[in-house]
Amino acid sequence: MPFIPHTQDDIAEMLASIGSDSIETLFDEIPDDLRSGRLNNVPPGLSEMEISRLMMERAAQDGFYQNFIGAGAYDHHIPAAVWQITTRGEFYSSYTPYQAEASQGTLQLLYEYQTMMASLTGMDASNASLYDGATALAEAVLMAVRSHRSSRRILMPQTVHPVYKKVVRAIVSNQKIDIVEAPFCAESGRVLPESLEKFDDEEFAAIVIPQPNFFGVLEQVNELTDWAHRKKTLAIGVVNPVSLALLTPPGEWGSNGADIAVGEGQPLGIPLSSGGPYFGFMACKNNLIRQIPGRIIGRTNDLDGKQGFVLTLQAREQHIRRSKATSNICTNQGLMVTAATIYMSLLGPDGLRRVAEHSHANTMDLLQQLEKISGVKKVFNSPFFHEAALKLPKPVNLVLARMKEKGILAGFDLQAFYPEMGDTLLVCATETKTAADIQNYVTQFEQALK
Amino acid sequence: MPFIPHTQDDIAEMLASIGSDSIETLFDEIPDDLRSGRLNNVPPGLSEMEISRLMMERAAQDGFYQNFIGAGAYDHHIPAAVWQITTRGEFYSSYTPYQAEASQGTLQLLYEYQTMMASLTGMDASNASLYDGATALAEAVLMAVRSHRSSRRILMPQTVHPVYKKVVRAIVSNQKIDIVEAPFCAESGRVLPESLEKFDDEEFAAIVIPQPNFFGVLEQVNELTDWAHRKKTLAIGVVNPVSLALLTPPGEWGSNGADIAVGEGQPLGIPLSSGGPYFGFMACKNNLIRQIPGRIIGRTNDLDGKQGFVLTLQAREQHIRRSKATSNICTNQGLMVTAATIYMSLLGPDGLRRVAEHSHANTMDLLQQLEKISGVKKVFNSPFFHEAALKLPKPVNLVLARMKEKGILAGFDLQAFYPEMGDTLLVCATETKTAADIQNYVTQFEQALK
Amino acid sequence: MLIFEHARPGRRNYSQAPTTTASTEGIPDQFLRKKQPLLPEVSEMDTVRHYTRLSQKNFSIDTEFYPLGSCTMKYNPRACNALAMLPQFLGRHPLAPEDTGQGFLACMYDLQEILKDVTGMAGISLAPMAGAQGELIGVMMIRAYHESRGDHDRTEIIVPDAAHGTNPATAVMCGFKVVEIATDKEGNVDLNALKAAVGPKTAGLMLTNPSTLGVFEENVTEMSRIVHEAGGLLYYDGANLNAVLGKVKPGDMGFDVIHINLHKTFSTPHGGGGPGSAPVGVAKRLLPFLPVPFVSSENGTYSWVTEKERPQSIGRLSAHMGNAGVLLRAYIYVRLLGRDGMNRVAEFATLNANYLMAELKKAGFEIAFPTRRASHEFIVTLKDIKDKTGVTAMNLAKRLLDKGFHAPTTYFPILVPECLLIEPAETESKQTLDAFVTAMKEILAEIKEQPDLVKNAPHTMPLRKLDDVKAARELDLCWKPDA
Amino acid sequence: MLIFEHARPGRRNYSQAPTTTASTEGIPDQFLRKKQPLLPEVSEMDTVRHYTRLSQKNFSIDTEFYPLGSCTMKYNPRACNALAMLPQFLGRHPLAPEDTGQGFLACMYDLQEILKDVTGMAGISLAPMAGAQGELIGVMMIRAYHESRGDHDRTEIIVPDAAHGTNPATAVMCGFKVVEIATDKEGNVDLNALKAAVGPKTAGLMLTNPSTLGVFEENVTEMSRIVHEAGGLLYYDGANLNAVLGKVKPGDMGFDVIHINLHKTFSTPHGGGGPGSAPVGVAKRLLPFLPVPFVSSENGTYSWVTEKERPQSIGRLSAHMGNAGVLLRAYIYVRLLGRDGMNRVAEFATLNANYLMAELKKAGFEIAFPTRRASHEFIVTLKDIKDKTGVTAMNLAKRLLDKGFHAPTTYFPILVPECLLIEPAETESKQTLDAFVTAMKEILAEIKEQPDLVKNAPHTMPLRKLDDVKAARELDLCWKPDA
Repeated sequence: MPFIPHTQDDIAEMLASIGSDSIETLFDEIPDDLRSGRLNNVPPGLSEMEISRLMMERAAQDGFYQNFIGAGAYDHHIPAAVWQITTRGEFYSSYTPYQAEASQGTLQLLYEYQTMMASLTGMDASNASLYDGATALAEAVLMAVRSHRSSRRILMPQTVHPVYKKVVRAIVSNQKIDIVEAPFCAESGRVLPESLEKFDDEEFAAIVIPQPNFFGVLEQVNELTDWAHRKKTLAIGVVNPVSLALLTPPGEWGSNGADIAVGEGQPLGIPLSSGGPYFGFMACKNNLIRQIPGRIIGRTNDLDGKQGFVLTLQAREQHIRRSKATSNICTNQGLMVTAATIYMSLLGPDGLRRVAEHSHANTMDLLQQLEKISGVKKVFNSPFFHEAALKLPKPVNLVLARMKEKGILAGFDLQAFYPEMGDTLLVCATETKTAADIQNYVTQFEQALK
Repeated sequence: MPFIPHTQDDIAEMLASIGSDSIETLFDEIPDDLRSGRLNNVPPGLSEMEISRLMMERAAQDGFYQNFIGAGAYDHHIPAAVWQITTRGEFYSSYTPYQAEASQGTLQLLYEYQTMMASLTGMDASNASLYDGATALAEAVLMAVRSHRSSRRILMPQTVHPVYKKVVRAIVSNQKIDIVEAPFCAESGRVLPESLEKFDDEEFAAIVIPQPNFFGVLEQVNELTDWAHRKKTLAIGVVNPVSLALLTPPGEWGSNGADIAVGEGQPLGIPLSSGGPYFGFMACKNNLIRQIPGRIIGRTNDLDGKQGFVLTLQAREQHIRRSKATSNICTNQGLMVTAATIYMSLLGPDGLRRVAEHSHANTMDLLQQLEKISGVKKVFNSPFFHEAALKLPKPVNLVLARMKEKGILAGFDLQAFYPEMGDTLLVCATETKTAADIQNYVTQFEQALK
Repeated sequence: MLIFEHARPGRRNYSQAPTTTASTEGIPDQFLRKKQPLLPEVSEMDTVRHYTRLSQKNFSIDTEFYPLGSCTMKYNPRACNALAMLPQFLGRHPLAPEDTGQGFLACMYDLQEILKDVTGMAGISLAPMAGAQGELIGVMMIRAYHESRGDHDRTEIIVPDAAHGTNPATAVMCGFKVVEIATDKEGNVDLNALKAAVGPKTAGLMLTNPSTLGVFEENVTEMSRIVHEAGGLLYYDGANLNAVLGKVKPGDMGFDVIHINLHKTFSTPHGGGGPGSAPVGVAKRLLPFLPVPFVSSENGTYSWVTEKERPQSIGRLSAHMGNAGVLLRAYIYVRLLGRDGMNRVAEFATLNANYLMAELKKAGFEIAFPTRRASHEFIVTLKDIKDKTGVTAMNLAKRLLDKGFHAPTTYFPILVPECLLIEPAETESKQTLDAFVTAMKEILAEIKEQPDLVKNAPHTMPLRKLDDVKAARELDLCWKPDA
Repeated sequence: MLIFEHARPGRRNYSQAPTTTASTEGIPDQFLRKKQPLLPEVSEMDTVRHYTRLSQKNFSIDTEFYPLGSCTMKYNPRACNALAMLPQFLGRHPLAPEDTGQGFLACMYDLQEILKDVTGMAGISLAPMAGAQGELIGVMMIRAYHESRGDHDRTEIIVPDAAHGTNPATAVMCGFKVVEIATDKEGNVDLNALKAAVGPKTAGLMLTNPSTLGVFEENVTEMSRIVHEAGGLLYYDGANLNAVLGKVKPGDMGFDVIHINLHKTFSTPHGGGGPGSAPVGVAKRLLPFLPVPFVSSENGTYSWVTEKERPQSIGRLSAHMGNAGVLLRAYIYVRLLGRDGMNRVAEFATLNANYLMAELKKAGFEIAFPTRRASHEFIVTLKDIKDKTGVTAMNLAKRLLDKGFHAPTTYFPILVPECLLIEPAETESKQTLDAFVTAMKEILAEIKEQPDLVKNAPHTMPLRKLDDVKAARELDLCWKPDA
C-alpha cells in the first residue's frame, strides 16, 4: 500500500472506534450501481526504483539539444541555489498561506516578490502572480474593461505573441469583449504610431503594447502609450522581465507610464520544461490595485506590533465574493514565484542586467555572422532585444531538420503564425551560448543551406 | 570577488576601524621574501554557468554503464528522499555538533544511527562512523591490540578484501603490529576452521572474519568465532550491512558472538561515486566501548530534565587526550551517516531484507544462466551472498573490454589480486537489475566469449 | 528582516552573472532604463541564508499534519520531484519538435489514458493550469456544446449553496447567470429545489461529489436525470475525487465534464499556493470541444493534437500546453500507486475521516451531519461553543497551530456556522490522528477553563495574531527604501 | 521523539523496496538471521517529516554565522553540490575502467595541479579522507623518508604546545615520541626551545602557520633552517591555509609535507562532522613516498598511478581513492574562485578577522595577543571576567546561541585560559560582523548586570544546557524498545 501507513492493528482499532466491520462498509451510502469495476487501463504499481528507471529511459530518449528557440520561453542559466532552496519541503509542500501565523516564510517571500516586480516594471504594485504570461494578459484585459466601464473593446497589435492572442480571445470572448487587431509595418516589424490614426475615433478600454514584441523588435512604446492616454484608453504593457533590467520599464513609458504591466515570468529562473509550470506576473498603478485579480500580500502588524505579512484584499476573491469576484482565480504559481524571487535575489540589478546584455550581444553576434551567408537577411530594420527574424533562402522546415540532426534547435519557424512572411526564422541566443556555440551554429547553418 | 560580500564602503570603514590604510598592510608580519607571486597554474575564475557547462561535459564524457561490479562497493537503488533531505542546508552546512544545544538535529540522528547499526550488527553499541570500511578495519585492529594487551599479532584470512588488508598494513605497521595471513581453501573459497589448527599455539590479539568474504562466499563464522574465543582472541567481523538484513549478525556468531563488527557503509544509500565519500561503521560489545575510536553520541538530559543528545566519551579523543588519545580521528562521515540513517528508516527491516533477497536472487539467476555457457563455471562450491567468482574460458580483460563496448561493466577481474586464480571474474547483480538486464548480460557474454 | 534590508549598494554576487558586461549595441538610448530596479544587492550566501531561514517559518506537509478540508494535503513523494526534474525534461523547449520529446509525450499520453479510466470519461486534455482554470474550461465547453447545437438560450448554471466559490465565479466569467440551490438537512442537494431550478435556460449543473459537506450525494443519478432531461449538462468539480478514487467513476454518475485537481488527488505539491494543474475530462459528445493541445498516439509515435485536427475546440488556455512539470509529477505518482494503490487511496482517506469523526464526536465536538458517513472529510461546528463561550472556529484554528497542527479549513462551507472542515488524507497514520484528537481535547478543556488563552492564540508561532484589517486598510504591498 | 517511537510493527514503506520477496536459495538456514533488526517500521512520510524537522534543530552555515576559530566555516556554494552530484559522477563504480572515467579523472588531475601551485609543492595525492588522515599520511611519509635513507634513529616529532590535538595523536599513531615546545609571549614558537629540542632523534616538526593562536610565525624561515640542519623534515598542518591562500606558499616557507583541509579552505561542506578530505603535498625528495592512487596525464589521457609505478609509496589509506565527491566539490570551488578569487580569500578572511578583533577590543574584550595582526582568526580571553564574575568562556558561548550566533571555538588552544578562538571567514559581510559585535556587547553588559542569565544560557534553543557528565557516566548509546 504505497504511501499508506496503516498496519492491520491500526485498521482494526479504527474500525472498532467507528463501529464498522470493514472499510467497505464506509462506502455504503454510494449506490451499488455506481460502484466502478477494475481500473483496467491503470497499470500495476511500480516501486520507486522501477519508475526511476522508466523515467530515466524516457528522459534519455528526449536527449539534449543546443537550443536557439525563444518565441516566449527563454533558455537562461539557473543558479543551483534556486531550486535547491525552492524544493525544500517547507516551500514545496506547504499550502496557500491562509493561516498567516504559520506561513510567514511564504508570505514574506511573496511580499518581497511583489516589491521586486513592481520595481522591475516601474509600477506601484504587483500581485503574487498568475498562471502564465498569456492568461496574465487575459486578466489584464478583463481588468481594463472592469475599470474602463464604457468600452469593451481592446486594441491588440499583431506583434503580440500569437498564442497570447488566442488565449485572450478564448477567455475574454465569454464576456463579450471585442479584440480589434492593429497591423504592423512589414519593414520595421512594429506598430507605427501613425497607423493608429484610423482608430482615433473609436473607443477602446485598452491597448496592448508588447515590448519587445513577438519578433524581438522594440515597439515605440512612448508614442503608443501617450496615444492611448490621450484617448482615455488604458495601456497594458506585455514585457519580458529579463529585458527590464535593461529597457525602460512600462511604468515610465510615455508621459505617464503604462497602467498595467504583465508578462511571462519564466525567464526569471524557471526551467523551460516543455512549457510549464511558468508564472505570469501583473503589476499596475495605484488606481487599479483593487481591480487586480489573484493573490496579494500586505504588510501589517501582529498583536505585539511586530511586522508580519498576510493575504490581503481578499474581498475581491471568489472564496468571499463568489459570483461577484474579480476573477475565479484562487491559485497563484507559488512555487514558481519562490524560485523567481530567489533568482532575482541571486542576480541582483547588476547581474540581471548582465544577463540581458549578454543575451542581446550573443544574438547580435549570431545575426551578424548569419547575415554574411548569401540569401540570409534580417527581416526588420528596427532595434530589437535578444531575438530577431531572419529571411532564409531555403525552406525553414528543411533547415531546421538538418540543424536538429547536428544537435541544434535552430529557431522557430515564423510561418506557423505568419504564413505571409514566407521562409522566416525567429532566432534567439541567450547568455548561455558561448562564442564556440555560435560559431558552431553558423558553420552548421551554412551546411544546412547548401 | 566570488563569495565575498564586501563593498568598497565596507572595506573603507573596516580599515578605518582597524587603523590600517590597506588590506595589504594586514599581511605586514609576513616576511617579504616569503610572499608568493602569481598563481600561474590556477586558471581564471569561471561563473557558475561556465563551470556548470564544463562539469556537464565532463560527466557526459563518462557516460552511463550497466554495472555488475561489486568487490566492496554495491549499486543499490537510493530513494529520492535520501539525498533531498541529506543536502538540506541544516545538515549539509552544519559543523561537528560540539555545541549540543544548537545541534540536536545532527546529534539525535547520530544516536538513531548508532541504534540501527548496533542492532543490524547484533552488537551492544556503535560509534558515529569512521572514514570507510578499510580504515574501520584498521581501527578495529588497533582497538583489539589496545584491549588485548599481551599480543600485537592479528590473524587475517586471505579472503578479506585485498585492499582492506593493504590499508590495515599501512596503518597498523606504524605501531609494530604483525598481520599474519590465513589461507583459504581453493575449492570452497573460505577459511577452513580446521586449517587454523596450525595457529593453535600462537597468540593473537584478534582474528578478522569477513562475511561474506571478498569472493561473496559465506565463511563458517560460528566455528571461526568460537575458535578465537577459545584462544582469548577477539573476533572482528567485517560485514556487508545490507547482507545483515538477511544473515546472522556478528553479535550472534558462535557461542558468544564476535567482539567487534566493522564494514563499509556504502551499500546503505551512498552513491558509488568513484569510491567516496563512503563511511565505515564500527560496533562492539559493551566491554570494549571505552576503547572505540571516533565520535560517540549519548542520550542525556537538559537542565529541565528533557531528553537530549551530546557527544560523549570525549576523554578518549585527540582534542582532549592529545598524544594519549585512542586515535587521531576527529571526523566521522557525518553527512554520509545522515544519508544512511534516512535510507535505513525508509527501507525498514522488511525493505532492507527484500533488497538483500533480490540482490542475491538476481546474482543467482545470472550465475545459473552463465554456467550454461560452455567453459564458464563457478569457482567455489560454497554458499554465497549476492556475488560470486566465475572461471572463464577466455582472458577476462578481453571479455570485459568487449562487454564494455556493449555498455556493460561485467565484473571485476580477480587476477588483479589473486593472479594464481587465472581468468576469474567476480560478478554481482543487485536488486537494480531487471530480468531483461540479466538476459542482456548473458546474451552479450556469450558473444564476448566467441 | 527583508532581503532588501540585507542589501548594500554595490554588493554583487559574482558567480551568478556573466563576469563581464556586454554591449547593448543596436538599442538606442531612448529605450534604455535609466535607474536600476530595486532588486536586492546581496551575496549568494545572504540569499541562501535568508530564504532558508524564511522557509523554516512555514508549516508544510513535510513538517506538520494539515487536516485541511477540501484541500487534500497528502504526502508529496520525493521521487516525483526528483524524476520530474531530470535535466532532459527541464531543458526541453516547449516549441522543440515533437520527435525530440517522445519520452515526455509518452508520459503525457499515458497520463491521459489513466485519467480517462479513473474518471470514466471519453477524452482528457491536460492543458488547464489550475482547478479554477479547469472549471473555466469545463464551463466553456458546456457553452460551446449548446452553441454548436444552436441552443443559444441556455444562460443559467445551477450551483448548490455548498459549492466552492470558484463555481459561481467561473460561471459568471463564462457569461452565465448563477442559480443557487439549497442543501437539505442531511447534506444532500434539495431535489425539489433542483427540479424547480431546471428549465430551458439551464446550461448545466456544477456539482462536487462527495460534496464540500463531506457527504456523498446519494441522489446523484436522479439529479443527473433531472438536469439531462432539461437539456442541461453535468459538471463534476473534482475537488473531492480523492474520496472515491477507484470506487466510483464520475462518468458512471452521469457527468459530462470534469476537472481533476492534480495537486489534491494526485499529490502534486501545493507549493505555498501553486502551481496547480487540473486536467479536464469529457463525455463523448463533448470531445470536439476539448481544449488543445493534447497528445495522440499512432504506431508508437506521439504528437500534439491542435486546432487543425479539432476545429471546434474551445482553443488554447495557456501559452504552451499547461503545467508539464506538474503533470509529470502526477504521472509518476499514479505509476507508483498503480491500479490497486489507487483504490486504496479512497479507502484509507475514508477510514481516516470516519475514525477522526468518531473520535472527535466522542471527545464532545458537534458533528454537522452526524447521521452520515464522512467521505474523506467532515464538518465540526462550534456554533454552540461560540454561543456559550465566545470562542470561535478561528480561535480554535489558531490554537491548533500552537500544538503543532495546521488548522482545518474554517468558515467553509458557508452554510454551516462556525465550521471546521476536517480532511485527514490517507497518508496520515492513526498515531498522528490520535495526537490531533488529543490536541482537540486539550483545547476543548482550555475553552472551558481559560478561554482567553484560546481567543488570543497563537502563542508559539514566530508572530502572534496578525491584523488583517490594518493590512487591507493601510495597504502596504511593496517595501520602500525609506519606509 | 525518536524515529523508533514513530514506528509500529508491520508498518512498511511500500515504494522503497522490491514489491515482492525473493528466494534466498543457496543460503543454508544456519546463516540466516532469526530476528529482524531494530530498523524503524515507518512510512516514507514519517521519515521525511521526522528528518526534516530534526534538521531544523541544527545551526548551520545556511542559517547562522559560525565565528568558529580553526574551522573556517565559510559559505558552501550550492553549485558545488549540484555539479558534484551529476548522475554520471554518482553512478561511477570505483573499479570501473579508467577509460569510462576520463571526465572525472580530468577533474582530479586539474585539482592536483592547482593544489601544487597553491602550496608550492612538487606532488599531490588526493587520497586522504580527512585532516587527521592527511596528518597520518604526512608523518608516515616522513618516517618512510628517513627509513629509506637508513636513518632509523629519528624517533621524535616536535610539536608546539599550541598545536591541534591531532598533531601529537598522529605522531604517536605513527610510532613517534612527541616533544612539545613552548610558545613565547608574542604567540610565536620559542626559538630557543626549538633549538634545544632538535637533534639526531628529530624526525620532524609539525607546524600550523598561521598558528592556532591566530598569528603568523614570523621566524618560520629560521625554524625551517634549524629543523633541516638537524636532519628533520617540516610538516605543514594546513588547517589555517585559508589565512594565506595565494599570499604565501608553504613550499616557499621550507615545508616538506603538507595536508590541506578541503572542508576548510576549499569550502566543501562540514556536513555535521564529515566527510572531510585532506590532500597531501610533498616536496621533491618525498615524491616517491606519496600514497597511491593519484592521477597522471599523458597525451590527454588520464590514469591512476599505483603501487606498480611507485614501489616506495607508503601505500593505500582507503579502500578506493579517497573522498571523490568531496574532491569534485573542491575542484568546482577553485574553478569558481579562479586565480584572483583565491587571492582574495586570504585578504578578506584577514580583513574580517582584524576588523572583528578591533571592534571587540573597543567593546572591552581582552585580546590574547593584542600587539599582533590577526591572521584569519584571533583569541579573546575571558580570564579576567571569569575571575571577577564567575562567567566562563563556555557560558558566553552558550549565550551567543540565544542571540542567533554559533559559538566561537572555546578552550582551544589550551594554553590561553578561558579563550574564545574567533574566525569570521571571508564570506561574512560587515553587517553580520557588526551584529555579532552588538551581541557580544550585550552579553558583556549582561555579565555585569545579570550574570546568572549568562551562566544558565542557552534559553532559546530547543533544549537548555545538556548534562555532559550524566551522558558519560550513565552511558546510553542506543535506544531500546522498553526503555
